[in-house]
Amino acid sequence: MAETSNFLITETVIDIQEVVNKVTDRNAGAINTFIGTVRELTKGKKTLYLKYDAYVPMAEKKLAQIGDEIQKDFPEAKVAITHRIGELAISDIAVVIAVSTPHRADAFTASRYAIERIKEIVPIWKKEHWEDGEEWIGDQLEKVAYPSGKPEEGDLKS
Amino acid sequence: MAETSNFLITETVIDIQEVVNKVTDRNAGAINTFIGTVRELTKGKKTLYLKYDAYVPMAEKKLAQIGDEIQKDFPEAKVAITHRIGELAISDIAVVIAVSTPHRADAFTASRYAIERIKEIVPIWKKEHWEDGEEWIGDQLEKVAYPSGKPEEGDLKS
Amino acid sequence: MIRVLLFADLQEKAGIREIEISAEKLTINGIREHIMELYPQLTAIKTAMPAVNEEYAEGEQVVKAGDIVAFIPPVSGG
Amino acid sequence: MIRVLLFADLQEKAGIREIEISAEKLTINGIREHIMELYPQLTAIKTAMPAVNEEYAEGEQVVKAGDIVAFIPPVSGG
Repeated sequence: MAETSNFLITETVIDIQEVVNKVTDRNAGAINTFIGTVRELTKGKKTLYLKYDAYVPMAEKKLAQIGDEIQKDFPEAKVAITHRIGELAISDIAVVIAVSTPHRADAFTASRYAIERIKEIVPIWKKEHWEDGEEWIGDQLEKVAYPSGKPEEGDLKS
Repeated sequence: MAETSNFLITETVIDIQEVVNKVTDRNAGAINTFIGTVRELTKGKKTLYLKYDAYVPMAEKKLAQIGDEIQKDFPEAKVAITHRIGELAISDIAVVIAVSTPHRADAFTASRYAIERIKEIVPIWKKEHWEDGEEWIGDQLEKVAYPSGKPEEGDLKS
Repeated sequence: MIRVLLFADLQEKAGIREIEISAEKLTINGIREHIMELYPQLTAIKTAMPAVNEEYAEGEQVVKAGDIVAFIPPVSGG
Repeated sequence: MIRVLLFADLQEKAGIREIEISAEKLTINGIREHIMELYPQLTAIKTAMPAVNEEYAEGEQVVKAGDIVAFIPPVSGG
Protein backbone atom coordinates (compact mmCIF):
# COMPACT_ATOMS: atom_id res chain seq x y z
CA MET A 1 0.00 0.00 0.00
CA ALA A 2 2.67 2.46 1.04
CA GLU A 3 4.50 1.76 -2.22
CA THR A 4 1.70 3.28 -4.27
CA SER A 5 1.24 6.41 -2.17
CA ASN A 6 2.36 9.76 -3.54
CA PHE A 7 3.85 10.73 -0.16
CA LEU A 8 6.51 8.43 1.16
CA ILE A 9 9.35 8.14 3.62
CA THR A 10 11.78 5.45 2.47
CA GLU A 11 15.00 3.89 3.69
CA THR A 12 16.19 3.03 0.18
CA VAL A 13 17.57 4.91 -2.83
CA ILE A 14 14.96 7.17 -4.47
CA ASP A 15 14.21 6.54 -8.15
CA ILE A 16 13.49 9.95 -9.70
CA GLN A 17 11.58 8.47 -12.63
CA GLU A 18 9.29 6.59 -10.25
CA VAL A 19 8.32 9.82 -8.46
CA VAL A 20 7.80 11.62 -11.77
CA ASN A 21 5.59 8.78 -13.04
CA LYS A 22 3.16 9.40 -10.18
CA VAL A 23 2.37 12.91 -11.42
CA THR A 24 2.45 12.31 -15.18
CA ASP A 25 -0.88 13.32 -16.60
CA ARG A 26 -2.49 13.79 -20.03
CA ASN A 27 -3.37 17.36 -19.11
CA ALA A 28 0.02 18.25 -17.68
CA GLY A 29 2.37 20.18 -19.91
CA ALA A 30 4.95 20.79 -17.22
CA ILE A 31 6.55 18.80 -14.43
CA ASN A 32 8.88 20.48 -12.01
CA THR A 33 11.12 18.28 -9.94
CA PHE A 34 13.10 19.41 -6.96
CA ILE A 35 15.88 17.06 -5.88
CA GLY A 36 17.66 17.69 -2.63
CA THR A 37 21.14 16.17 -2.49
CA VAL A 38 23.74 15.92 0.24
CA ARG A 39 26.22 18.77 -0.17
CA GLU A 40 29.78 18.32 1.02
CA LEU A 41 30.42 21.88 2.18
CA THR A 42 28.07 23.87 4.41
CA LYS A 43 29.40 27.19 5.69
CA GLY A 44 32.94 26.05 5.02
CA LYS A 45 32.56 22.87 7.06
CA LYS A 46 33.11 19.50 5.38
CA THR A 47 30.33 16.98 5.85
CA LEU A 48 31.37 13.30 5.80
CA TYR A 49 27.85 11.88 5.73
CA LEU A 50 24.36 12.63 7.02
CA LYS A 51 21.83 10.69 8.97
CA TYR A 52 18.13 11.43 8.65
CA ASP A 53 15.55 10.37 11.20
CA ALA A 54 11.77 10.82 10.88
CA TYR A 55 8.55 10.29 12.74
CA VAL A 56 7.48 8.22 9.75
CA PRO A 57 3.66 8.07 9.90
CA MET A 58 3.33 11.73 10.85
CA ALA A 59 5.91 12.77 8.24
CA GLU A 60 3.95 10.99 5.51
CA LYS A 61 0.75 12.69 6.70
CA LYS A 62 2.45 16.09 6.63
CA LEU A 63 3.81 15.47 3.13
CA ALA A 64 0.27 14.63 2.04
CA GLN A 65 -0.93 17.84 3.72
CA ILE A 66 1.54 19.81 1.60
CA GLY A 67 0.06 18.12 -1.46
CA ASP A 68 -3.42 19.18 -0.33
CA GLU A 69 -2.28 22.75 0.25
CA ILE A 70 -0.88 22.88 -3.29
CA GLN A 71 -4.09 21.53 -4.76
CA LYS A 72 -6.04 24.25 -2.99
CA ASP A 73 -4.05 26.83 -4.96
CA PHE A 74 -3.66 24.75 -8.14
CA PRO A 75 -6.61 22.33 -8.42
CA GLU A 76 -5.14 20.63 -11.50
CA ALA A 77 -1.75 20.01 -9.89
CA LYS A 78 -0.54 16.51 -9.09
CA VAL A 79 2.09 16.19 -6.38
CA ALA A 80 4.39 13.38 -5.25
CA ILE A 81 7.12 13.58 -2.62
CA THR A 82 9.54 10.91 -1.41
CA HIS A 83 12.02 11.60 1.38
CA ARG A 84 14.78 9.19 2.26
CA ILE A 85 15.96 8.53 5.82
CA GLY A 86 18.93 6.67 7.29
CA GLU A 87 22.57 7.23 6.41
CA LEU A 88 23.29 9.25 3.23
CA ALA A 89 26.61 9.91 1.54
CA ILE A 90 27.70 13.07 -0.30
CA SER A 91 25.62 13.55 -3.51
CA ASP A 92 22.97 11.04 -2.40
CA ILE A 93 19.39 12.14 -2.99
CA ALA A 94 17.53 13.01 0.22
CA VAL A 95 14.25 14.18 -1.26
CA VAL A 96 12.46 14.22 -4.60
CA ILE A 97 9.45 16.48 -5.16
CA ALA A 98 7.51 16.25 -8.42
CA VAL A 99 4.64 18.56 -9.35
CA SER A 100 2.76 18.47 -12.64
CA THR A 101 0.48 21.25 -13.83
CA PRO A 102 -1.05 22.22 -17.17
CA HIS A 103 1.20 25.31 -17.43
CA ARG A 104 4.80 25.69 -16.36
CA ALA A 105 4.67 28.72 -14.06
CA ASP A 106 2.44 26.89 -11.58
CA ALA A 107 4.73 23.84 -11.50
CA PHE A 108 7.68 26.01 -10.45
CA THR A 109 5.66 27.88 -7.81
CA ALA A 110 4.20 24.72 -6.31
CA SER A 111 7.48 22.81 -6.25
CA ARG A 112 9.18 25.70 -4.49
CA TYR A 113 6.34 25.88 -2.00
CA ALA A 114 6.68 22.16 -1.28
CA ILE A 115 10.37 22.25 -0.36
CA GLU A 116 9.88 25.31 1.86
CA ARG A 117 6.97 23.61 3.63
CA ILE A 118 8.95 20.41 4.15
CA LYS A 119 11.51 22.46 6.02
CA GLU A 120 8.73 23.96 8.15
CA ILE A 121 6.27 21.24 9.13
CA VAL A 122 7.49 17.73 8.30
CA PRO A 123 9.00 15.83 11.25
CA ILE A 124 12.30 14.81 9.68
CA TRP A 125 15.68 15.52 11.26
CA LYS A 126 19.15 15.66 9.84
CA LYS A 127 22.32 14.84 11.75
CA GLU A 128 25.50 16.12 10.16
CA HIS A 129 28.69 14.16 10.70
CA TRP A 130 31.94 16.09 10.30
CA GLU A 131 35.54 15.03 10.86
CA ASP A 132 35.51 16.73 14.26
CA GLY A 133 32.02 16.01 15.48
CA GLU A 134 28.33 15.57 14.78
CA GLU A 135 25.15 17.51 15.42
CA TRP A 136 21.41 17.28 14.94
CA ILE A 137 20.49 20.26 12.77
CA GLY A 138 17.60 22.32 14.06
CA ASP A 139 16.55 25.93 13.88
CA GLN A 140 20.06 27.19 14.53
CA LEU A 141 20.56 26.68 10.81
CA GLU A 142 17.12 26.08 9.40
CA LYS A 143 13.63 27.45 9.91
CA VAL A 144 11.49 26.83 12.97
CA ALA A 145 8.70 24.30 12.91
CA TYR A 146 5.15 25.56 12.41
CA PRO A 147 2.39 23.73 14.21
CA SER A 148 -0.40 25.25 12.15
CA GLY A 149 -1.25 24.60 8.54
CA LYS A 150 0.28 27.90 7.47
CA PRO A 151 3.25 29.84 8.80
CA GLU A 152 2.05 32.47 11.20
CA GLU A 153 2.64 36.21 11.13
CA GLY A 154 6.25 36.89 11.93
CA ASP A 155 7.41 33.31 11.52
CA LEU A 156 8.91 33.98 8.12
CA LYS A 157 11.13 36.72 9.47
CA SER A 158 12.63 34.64 12.27
CA MET B 1 30.92 12.56 -28.45
CA ALA B 2 27.45 14.04 -28.66
CA GLU B 3 26.28 11.51 -26.09
CA THR B 4 28.45 13.03 -23.39
CA SER B 5 27.51 16.64 -24.04
CA ASN B 6 25.30 18.45 -21.56
CA PHE B 7 23.26 20.02 -24.39
CA LEU B 8 21.59 17.58 -26.73
CA ILE B 9 18.90 17.22 -29.33
CA THR B 10 17.80 13.58 -29.54
CA GLU B 11 15.35 11.51 -31.53
CA THR B 12 14.89 8.96 -28.75
CA VAL B 13 13.15 8.81 -25.38
CA ILE B 14 14.81 11.06 -22.76
CA ASP B 15 16.04 9.37 -19.59
CA ILE B 16 15.52 11.88 -16.76
CA GLN B 17 18.09 10.24 -14.51
CA GLU B 18 20.72 10.50 -17.24
CA VAL B 19 20.20 14.26 -17.53
CA VAL B 20 20.26 14.67 -13.75
CA ASN B 21 23.51 12.65 -13.51
CA LYS B 22 25.25 15.24 -15.69
CA VAL B 23 24.71 17.98 -13.08
CA THR B 24 25.19 15.96 -9.90
CA ASP B 25 27.99 17.54 -7.91
CA ARG B 26 29.54 17.21 -4.46
CA ASN B 27 28.90 20.88 -3.84
CA ALA B 28 25.32 20.89 -5.07
CA GLY B 29 22.61 20.74 -2.47
CA ALA B 30 19.77 21.27 -4.91
CA ILE B 31 18.85 20.09 -8.37
CA ASN B 32 15.86 21.56 -10.13
CA THR B 33 14.48 19.66 -13.06
CA PHE B 34 11.98 21.02 -15.53
CA ILE B 35 10.26 18.40 -17.65
CA GLY B 36 8.09 19.51 -20.55
CA THR B 37 5.48 16.95 -21.53
CA VAL B 38 2.96 16.80 -24.36
CA ARG B 39 -0.38 18.06 -23.08
CA GLU B 40 -3.59 16.76 -24.62
CA LEU B 41 -5.66 19.94 -24.33
CA THR B 42 -4.48 23.40 -25.39
CA LYS B 43 -7.09 26.15 -25.37
CA GLY B 44 -9.83 23.55 -25.49
CA LYS B 45 -8.42 21.84 -28.58
CA LYS B 46 -7.48 18.17 -28.41
CA THR B 47 -3.99 17.33 -29.62
CA LEU B 48 -3.51 13.84 -31.11
CA TYR B 49 0.28 14.02 -31.31
CA LEU B 50 3.10 16.50 -31.91
CA LYS B 51 5.99 16.62 -34.25
CA TYR B 52 9.15 18.53 -33.36
CA ASP B 53 11.71 19.67 -35.90
CA ALA B 54 15.03 21.36 -35.13
CA TYR B 55 18.06 22.89 -36.78
CA VAL B 56 20.09 20.41 -34.76
CA PRO B 57 23.64 21.83 -34.65
CA MET B 58 22.43 25.38 -34.06
CA ALA B 59 19.89 24.22 -31.46
CA GLU B 60 22.61 22.43 -29.50
CA LYS B 61 24.78 25.56 -29.66
CA LYS B 62 21.91 27.70 -28.40
CA LEU B 63 21.19 25.28 -25.55
CA ALA B 64 24.87 25.53 -24.59
CA GLN B 65 24.59 29.32 -24.77
CA ILE B 66 21.74 29.17 -22.25
CA GLY B 67 24.01 27.13 -19.98
CA ASP B 68 26.69 29.81 -20.32
CA GLU B 69 24.21 32.57 -19.55
CA ILE B 70 23.17 30.75 -16.37
CA GLN B 71 26.76 30.28 -15.27
CA LYS B 72 27.36 34.01 -15.67
CA ASP B 73 24.69 34.63 -13.04
CA PHE B 74 25.42 31.51 -10.97
CA PRO B 75 29.08 30.50 -11.41
CA GLU B 76 28.64 27.31 -9.37
CA ALA B 77 25.62 26.10 -11.37
CA LYS B 78 25.81 23.03 -13.57
CA VAL B 79 23.28 22.80 -16.40
CA ALA B 80 22.17 20.02 -18.74
CA ILE B 81 19.36 20.16 -21.29
CA THR B 82 18.08 17.47 -23.65
CA HIS B 83 15.31 18.19 -26.14
CA ARG B 84 13.64 15.45 -28.12
CA ILE B 85 12.50 15.85 -31.74
CA GLY B 86 10.37 13.73 -34.07
CA GLU B 87 6.88 12.46 -33.33
CA LEU B 88 5.72 12.60 -29.70
CA ALA B 89 2.54 11.18 -28.15
CA ILE B 90 0.48 12.68 -25.32
CA SER B 91 2.47 12.63 -22.02
CA ASP B 92 5.77 12.01 -23.80
CA ILE B 93 8.69 14.06 -22.52
CA ALA B 94 9.79 16.76 -24.98
CA VAL B 95 12.47 18.43 -22.88
CA VAL B 96 14.38 17.85 -19.66
CA ILE B 97 16.33 20.67 -18.02
CA ALA B 98 18.46 19.96 -14.95
CA VAL B 99 20.28 22.62 -12.96
CA SER B 100 22.30 21.98 -9.83
CA THR B 101 23.41 24.72 -7.45
CA PRO B 102 24.74 24.80 -3.89
CA HIS B 103 21.50 26.42 -2.64
CA ARG B 104 17.95 25.76 -3.76
CA ALA B 105 16.70 29.24 -4.67
CA ASP B 106 19.25 29.55 -7.47
CA ALA B 107 18.34 26.16 -8.93
CA PHE B 108 14.69 27.25 -9.27
CA THR B 109 15.60 30.61 -10.80
CA ALA B 110 18.05 29.13 -13.30
CA SER B 111 15.76 26.29 -14.36
CA ARG B 112 12.93 28.73 -14.98
CA TYR B 113 15.26 30.96 -16.97
CA ALA B 114 16.35 28.01 -19.12
CA ILE B 115 12.84 27.03 -20.22
CA GLU B 116 11.92 30.64 -21.01
CA ARG B 117 15.10 31.06 -23.08
CA ILE B 118 14.49 27.82 -24.96
CA LYS B 119 11.18 29.28 -26.08
CA GLU B 120 12.98 32.42 -27.23
CA ILE B 121 16.20 31.50 -28.97
CA VAL B 122 16.50 27.77 -29.69
CA PRO B 123 15.61 26.76 -33.27
CA ILE B 124 13.10 24.02 -32.50
CA TRP B 125 9.60 23.94 -33.94
CA LYS B 126 6.46 22.13 -32.87
CA LYS B 127 3.71 20.99 -35.20
CA GLU B 128 0.43 20.19 -33.50
CA HIS B 129 -1.79 17.53 -35.01
CA TRP B 130 -5.49 17.72 -34.15
CA GLU B 131 -8.42 15.67 -35.37
CA ASP B 132 -9.34 18.43 -37.81
CA GLY B 133 -5.95 19.67 -38.93
CA GLU B 134 -2.35 20.45 -38.17
CA GLU B 135 -0.24 23.55 -37.74
CA TRP B 136 3.35 24.62 -37.09
CA ILE B 137 3.22 26.63 -33.87
CA GLY B 138 4.99 29.97 -33.98
CA ASP B 139 4.56 33.31 -32.32
CA GLN B 140 0.80 33.29 -32.76
CA LEU B 141 0.83 31.23 -29.54
CA GLU B 142 4.34 31.50 -28.19
CA LYS B 143 6.99 34.18 -27.87
CA VAL B 144 8.99 35.67 -30.71
CA ALA B 145 12.54 34.60 -31.42
CA TYR B 146 15.36 36.80 -30.20
CA PRO B 147 18.44 37.08 -32.33
CA SER B 148 20.60 38.59 -29.63
CA GLY B 149 21.94 36.94 -26.51
CA LYS B 150 19.35 38.67 -24.38
CA PRO B 151 15.75 39.69 -25.07
CA GLU B 152 15.69 43.31 -26.11
CA GLU B 153 13.75 46.19 -24.65
CA GLY B 154 10.11 45.75 -25.44
CA ASP B 155 10.39 42.15 -26.56
CA LEU B 156 9.03 40.80 -23.32
CA LYS B 157 5.83 42.78 -23.64
CA SER B 158 5.01 41.60 -27.15
CA MET C 1 -1.21 4.03 29.28
CA ILE C 2 0.08 6.93 27.20
CA ARG C 3 2.95 6.38 24.74
CA VAL C 4 5.46 9.21 24.35
CA LEU C 5 7.91 9.36 21.43
CA LEU C 6 11.23 11.17 21.37
CA PHE C 7 13.27 11.96 18.25
CA ALA C 8 16.65 13.22 17.10
CA ASP C 9 18.68 14.83 19.88
CA LEU C 10 15.86 14.27 22.41
CA GLN C 11 16.05 10.55 21.75
CA GLU C 12 19.84 10.54 21.91
CA LYS C 13 19.99 12.52 25.16
CA ALA C 14 17.31 10.34 26.78
CA GLY C 15 18.87 7.17 25.39
CA ILE C 16 15.37 5.95 24.56
CA ARG C 17 12.87 6.52 21.71
CA GLU C 18 9.66 5.62 23.51
CA ILE C 19 8.39 6.15 27.06
CA GLU C 20 5.20 4.69 28.49
CA ILE C 21 3.31 6.62 31.14
CA SER C 22 0.73 4.81 33.23
CA ALA C 23 -2.01 7.39 33.35
CA GLU C 24 -5.58 7.72 32.16
CA LYS C 25 -5.46 11.47 31.50
CA LEU C 26 -2.76 14.12 31.43
CA THR C 27 -2.16 17.45 29.71
CA ILE C 28 0.76 17.63 27.32
CA ASN C 29 2.37 20.12 29.67
CA GLY C 30 1.94 17.60 32.47
CA ILE C 31 3.62 14.91 30.38
CA ARG C 32 6.46 17.26 29.56
CA GLU C 33 7.08 17.96 33.24
CA HIS C 34 6.94 14.27 34.05
CA ILE C 35 9.58 13.51 31.40
CA MET C 36 11.83 16.32 32.58
CA GLU C 37 11.77 14.79 36.06
CA LEU C 38 12.78 11.42 34.62
CA TYR C 39 15.36 12.89 32.21
CA PRO C 40 16.58 16.26 33.52
CA GLN C 41 19.09 16.42 30.64
CA LEU C 42 16.19 16.88 28.17
CA THR C 43 16.13 20.66 28.41
CA ALA C 44 15.37 20.86 24.66
CA ILE C 45 11.96 19.28 25.27
CA LYS C 46 10.79 22.71 26.50
CA THR C 47 10.97 24.12 22.98
CA ALA C 48 9.97 20.95 21.13
CA MET C 49 6.58 21.05 19.41
CA PRO C 50 4.12 18.55 20.83
CA ALA C 51 2.00 16.29 18.64
CA VAL C 52 -0.87 14.01 19.58
CA ASN C 53 -1.71 11.07 17.35
CA GLU C 54 0.43 12.47 14.54
CA GLU C 55 -0.97 16.01 14.56
CA TYR C 56 0.58 19.14 16.10
CA ALA C 57 -1.12 20.09 19.38
CA GLU C 58 -1.09 22.71 22.14
CA GLY C 59 0.42 22.23 25.58
CA GLU C 60 -2.97 22.52 27.30
CA GLN C 61 -4.47 19.65 25.32
CA VAL C 62 -5.60 16.70 27.45
CA VAL C 63 -4.26 13.34 26.39
CA LYS C 64 -6.00 10.05 27.20
CA ALA C 65 -4.76 6.50 27.63
CA GLY C 66 -4.14 5.01 24.17
CA ASP C 67 -3.00 8.28 22.66
CA ILE C 68 0.48 8.70 21.23
CA VAL C 69 2.30 11.90 22.15
CA ALA C 70 5.44 13.01 20.33
CA PHE C 71 7.89 15.82 21.04
CA ILE C 72 9.10 17.25 17.74
CA PRO C 73 12.43 19.12 17.82
CA PRO C 74 12.93 21.80 15.15
CA VAL C 75 12.73 19.92 11.87
CA SER C 76 15.51 19.83 9.27
CA GLY C 77 14.36 17.68 6.38
CA GLY C 78 14.72 18.45 2.72
CA MET D 1 28.01 28.04 -53.59
CA ILE D 2 25.87 29.11 -50.63
CA ARG D 3 23.65 26.58 -48.83
CA VAL D 4 20.29 27.79 -47.55
CA LEU D 5 18.25 25.82 -45.02
CA LEU D 6 14.48 26.03 -44.52
CA PHE D 7 12.59 24.66 -41.54
CA ALA D 8 9.09 23.93 -40.26
CA ASP D 9 6.37 25.60 -42.35
CA LEU D 10 8.96 27.22 -44.65
CA GLN D 11 10.29 23.77 -45.50
CA GLU D 12 6.79 22.37 -45.97
CA LYS D 13 5.62 25.23 -48.17
CA ALA D 14 8.78 25.10 -50.31
CA GLY D 15 8.70 21.31 -50.40
CA ILE D 16 12.44 21.32 -49.85
CA ARG D 17 14.75 21.66 -46.82
CA GLU D 18 17.90 22.84 -48.56
CA ILE D 19 18.54 25.19 -51.48
CA GLU D 20 21.92 25.77 -53.12
CA ILE D 21 22.68 29.16 -54.62
CA SER D 22 25.58 29.48 -57.04
CA ALA D 23 27.10 32.75 -55.92
CA GLU D 24 30.32 33.93 -54.39
CA LYS D 25 28.83 36.72 -52.32
CA LEU D 26 25.33 37.87 -51.43
CA THR D 27 23.65 39.73 -48.60
CA ILE D 28 21.10 37.80 -46.57
CA ASN D 29 18.44 40.18 -47.85
CA GLY D 30 19.56 39.35 -51.39
CA ILE D 31 19.25 35.63 -50.67
CA ARG D 32 15.81 36.15 -49.23
CA GLU D 33 14.63 37.98 -52.35
CA HIS D 34 16.11 35.28 -54.54
CA ILE D 35 14.23 32.56 -52.63
CA MET D 36 10.97 34.51 -52.80
CA GLU D 37 11.31 34.64 -56.58
CA LEU D 38 11.83 30.86 -56.68
CA TYR D 39 9.09 30.14 -54.12
CA PRO D 40 6.57 32.99 -54.07
CA GLN D 41 4.45 31.00 -51.59
CA LEU D 42 7.13 31.53 -48.90
CA THR D 43 5.70 34.81 -47.61
CA ALA D 44 6.66 33.78 -44.06
CA ILE D 45 10.35 34.04 -44.95
CA LYS D 46 10.00 37.83 -44.62
CA THR D 47 9.59 37.54 -40.86
CA ALA D 48 11.88 34.56 -40.35
CA MET D 49 15.11 35.28 -38.46
CA PRO D 50 18.23 34.72 -40.57
CA ALA D 51 21.21 32.77 -39.26
CA VAL D 52 24.66 32.36 -40.80
CA ASN D 53 26.77 29.38 -39.83
CA GLU D 54 24.49 28.59 -36.88
CA GLU D 55 24.42 32.09 -35.40
CA TYR D 56 21.66 34.70 -35.70
CA ALA D 57 22.54 37.44 -38.18
CA GLU D 58 21.26 40.71 -39.66
CA GLY D 59 19.77 41.07 -43.15
CA GLU D 60 22.62 43.31 -44.33
CA GLN D 61 25.27 40.72 -43.52
CA VAL D 62 27.26 39.53 -46.52
CA VAL D 63 27.42 35.80 -47.01
CA LYS D 64 30.23 34.06 -48.92
CA ALA D 65 30.45 30.79 -50.80
CA GLY D 66 30.75 27.94 -48.29
CA ASP D 67 28.55 29.64 -45.69
CA ILE D 68 25.32 28.08 -44.51
CA VAL D 69 22.34 30.38 -44.24
CA ALA D 70 19.18 29.38 -42.38
CA PHE D 71 15.80 31.04 -42.13
CA ILE D 72 14.42 30.46 -38.64
CA PRO D 73 10.65 30.78 -38.26
CA PRO D 74 9.38 31.77 -34.79
CA VAL D 75 10.57 28.98 -32.52
CA SER D 76 8.26 26.81 -30.41
CA GLY D 77 10.39 24.31 -28.54
CA GLY D 78 10.04 23.38 -24.88
